[in-house]
Amino acid sequence: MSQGGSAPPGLAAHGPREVSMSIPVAPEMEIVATAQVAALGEYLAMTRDKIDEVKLALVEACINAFEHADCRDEQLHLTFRLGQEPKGREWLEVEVLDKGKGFDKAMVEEPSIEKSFASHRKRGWGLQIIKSLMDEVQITSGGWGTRILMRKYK
Amino acid sequence: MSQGGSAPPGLAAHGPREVSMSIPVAPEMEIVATAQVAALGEYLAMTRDKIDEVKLALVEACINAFEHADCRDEQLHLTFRLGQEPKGREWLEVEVLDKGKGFDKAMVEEPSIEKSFASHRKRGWGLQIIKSLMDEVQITSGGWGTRILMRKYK
Amino acid sequence: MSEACKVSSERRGDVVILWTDGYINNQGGEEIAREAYAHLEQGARGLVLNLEKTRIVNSIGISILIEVLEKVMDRKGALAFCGLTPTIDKTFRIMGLAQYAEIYATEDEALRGVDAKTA
Amino acid sequence: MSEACKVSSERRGDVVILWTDGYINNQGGEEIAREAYAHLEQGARGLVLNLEKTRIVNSIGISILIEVLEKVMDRKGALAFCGLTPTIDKTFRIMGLAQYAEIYATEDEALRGVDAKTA
Ligand SMILES: Nc1ncnc2c1ncn2[C@@H]1O[C@H](COP(=O)(O)OP(=O)(O)O)[C@@H](O)[C@H]1O
Ligand SMILES: Nc1ncnc2c1ncn2[C@@H]1O[C@H](COP(=O)(O)OP(=O)(O)O)[C@@H](O)[C@H]1O
Repeated sequence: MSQGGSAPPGLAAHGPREVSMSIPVAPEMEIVATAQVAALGEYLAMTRDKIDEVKLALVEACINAFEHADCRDEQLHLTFRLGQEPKGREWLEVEVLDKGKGFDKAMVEEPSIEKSFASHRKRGWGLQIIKSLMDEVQITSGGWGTRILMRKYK
Repeated sequence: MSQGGSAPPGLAAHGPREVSMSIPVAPEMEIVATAQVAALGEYLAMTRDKIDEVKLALVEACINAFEHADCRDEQLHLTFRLGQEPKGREWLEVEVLDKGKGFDKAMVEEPSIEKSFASHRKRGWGLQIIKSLMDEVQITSGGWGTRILMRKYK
Repeated sequence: MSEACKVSSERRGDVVILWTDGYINNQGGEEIAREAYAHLEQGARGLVLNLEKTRIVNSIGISILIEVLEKVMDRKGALAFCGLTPTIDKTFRIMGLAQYAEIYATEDEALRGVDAKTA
Repeated sequence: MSEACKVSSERRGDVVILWTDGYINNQGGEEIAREAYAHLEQGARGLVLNLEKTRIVNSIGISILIEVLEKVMDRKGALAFCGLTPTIDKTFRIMGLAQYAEIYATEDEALRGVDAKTA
């Protein structure tokens, strides 16, 4: 087993587990992106349900950028990071960055099902879903675009 | 169905289907990368068997870079493109780029099972597998690194 | 695209069962709405949505489901869900959708629940 | 890591069946070799590798399988594969591995084949 016996040299000194990707602003590309986050969740041996939650949060962040951002580069920039707390808890972080027009968080109304029923507009649930499904969420937005950073613990 | 009725504005004018990503040079990251290529193959409705072939070719290209390249940036740069021939045949293209030390293709010996039996070294199958499983393969290498461009038709 | 949601349905008395298969986004939601509205036009009063073959419903899809629910409630009918993954279940509860549309584990229970409400 | 390959085995007379589950890379290959060599030490002469739960074997994994095959052949035994995905099957044939290790569709056929060769 001489050839396969020890870890190949390049593998020993590896950096942080960070995978970055760019996807085009195009229909269903958000689903293509979820494959990546699922693979990284599986890499951490996260439960299928938690992976599903991260997938939906990612889908919501992507479709927000697709719909609202008017990305100057017609691209969405995703970064996935795997890490571990000093205490040992592992996490999966997802960053969704668009170079779009940004928005004012203070202007976003909290949704409710009753408001949805009363109004013609039934949308407005994306950010709410993201915040509910992820353990930590940070949103920064401005004229440069929008960045959503979200973390899920294993 | 007013809200969901028409394609959201950002989606209408979409560019080419190109997904690029960077993965760390680290064990099993090649498997994480295959999730991406599988998702794109499914997007094209490629058969599972063809997707498996592309996945294995990608795995081989990744582990080659992990093992042999000594990447200066400790990263592997992957680009996946979906396209269509004028005649309508769809394809999935995979580009694997490393900023490593490169190699001389002319110096790579053709492997054979008999040579493998005769020798202590049983490796040397990666490039052969890539060429056999993909429809088109282009390898460029130099001091700047190595780029493997490979295409599979649907 | 393999992710396109397929919808099928079957009427059982006053109740219609709708099965989805795949991603429920705007297209998937519209597919469901089209099918549901056709049955409502033909007099169906109850709707059971079996999502057991769906793993992701995005918020656009959900907004369309809210429209369908509203139409059903306008007609004094009832809508119920079954076959939800834990994540879809959680999402529907977070949104308060579960207050207006019952969530059942199995199709049978959902059918009985909707039958009772529309009887 | 969920991808780590699990290997289990069972001896039936002179033949050992090995089942793999997951990605066969260097670790997976070594796991198989370890298990196979232990059985060869104990006198097994035939080996059936059932890969039905493996979707990817990389070239490092294959190189280790070639070593195992060589060890088996040195001892005048026989090795056969079954449960291969079309891609793994194709890869083994491209490499010429199939000339030295028979590929069967089912475990039963593989067992019978190896039994006949080592009898
Ligand atoms: N990436 C983004 N770029 C610009 N605006 C955004 C972005 N994400 C969200 N928004 C704004 O925040 C609002 C609320 O978003 P969300 O809760 O996802 O609901 P919805 O997308 O259904 O309107 C959007 O209507 C939009 O005005
Ligand atoms: N990305 C790369 N960077 C540098 N050298 C490479 C690269 N890919 C392949 N090579 C060289 O080509 C040889 C043949 O590669 P391959 O057919 O995959 O077999 P193996 O990796 O088992 O040696 C390698 O041994 C290595 O010298």
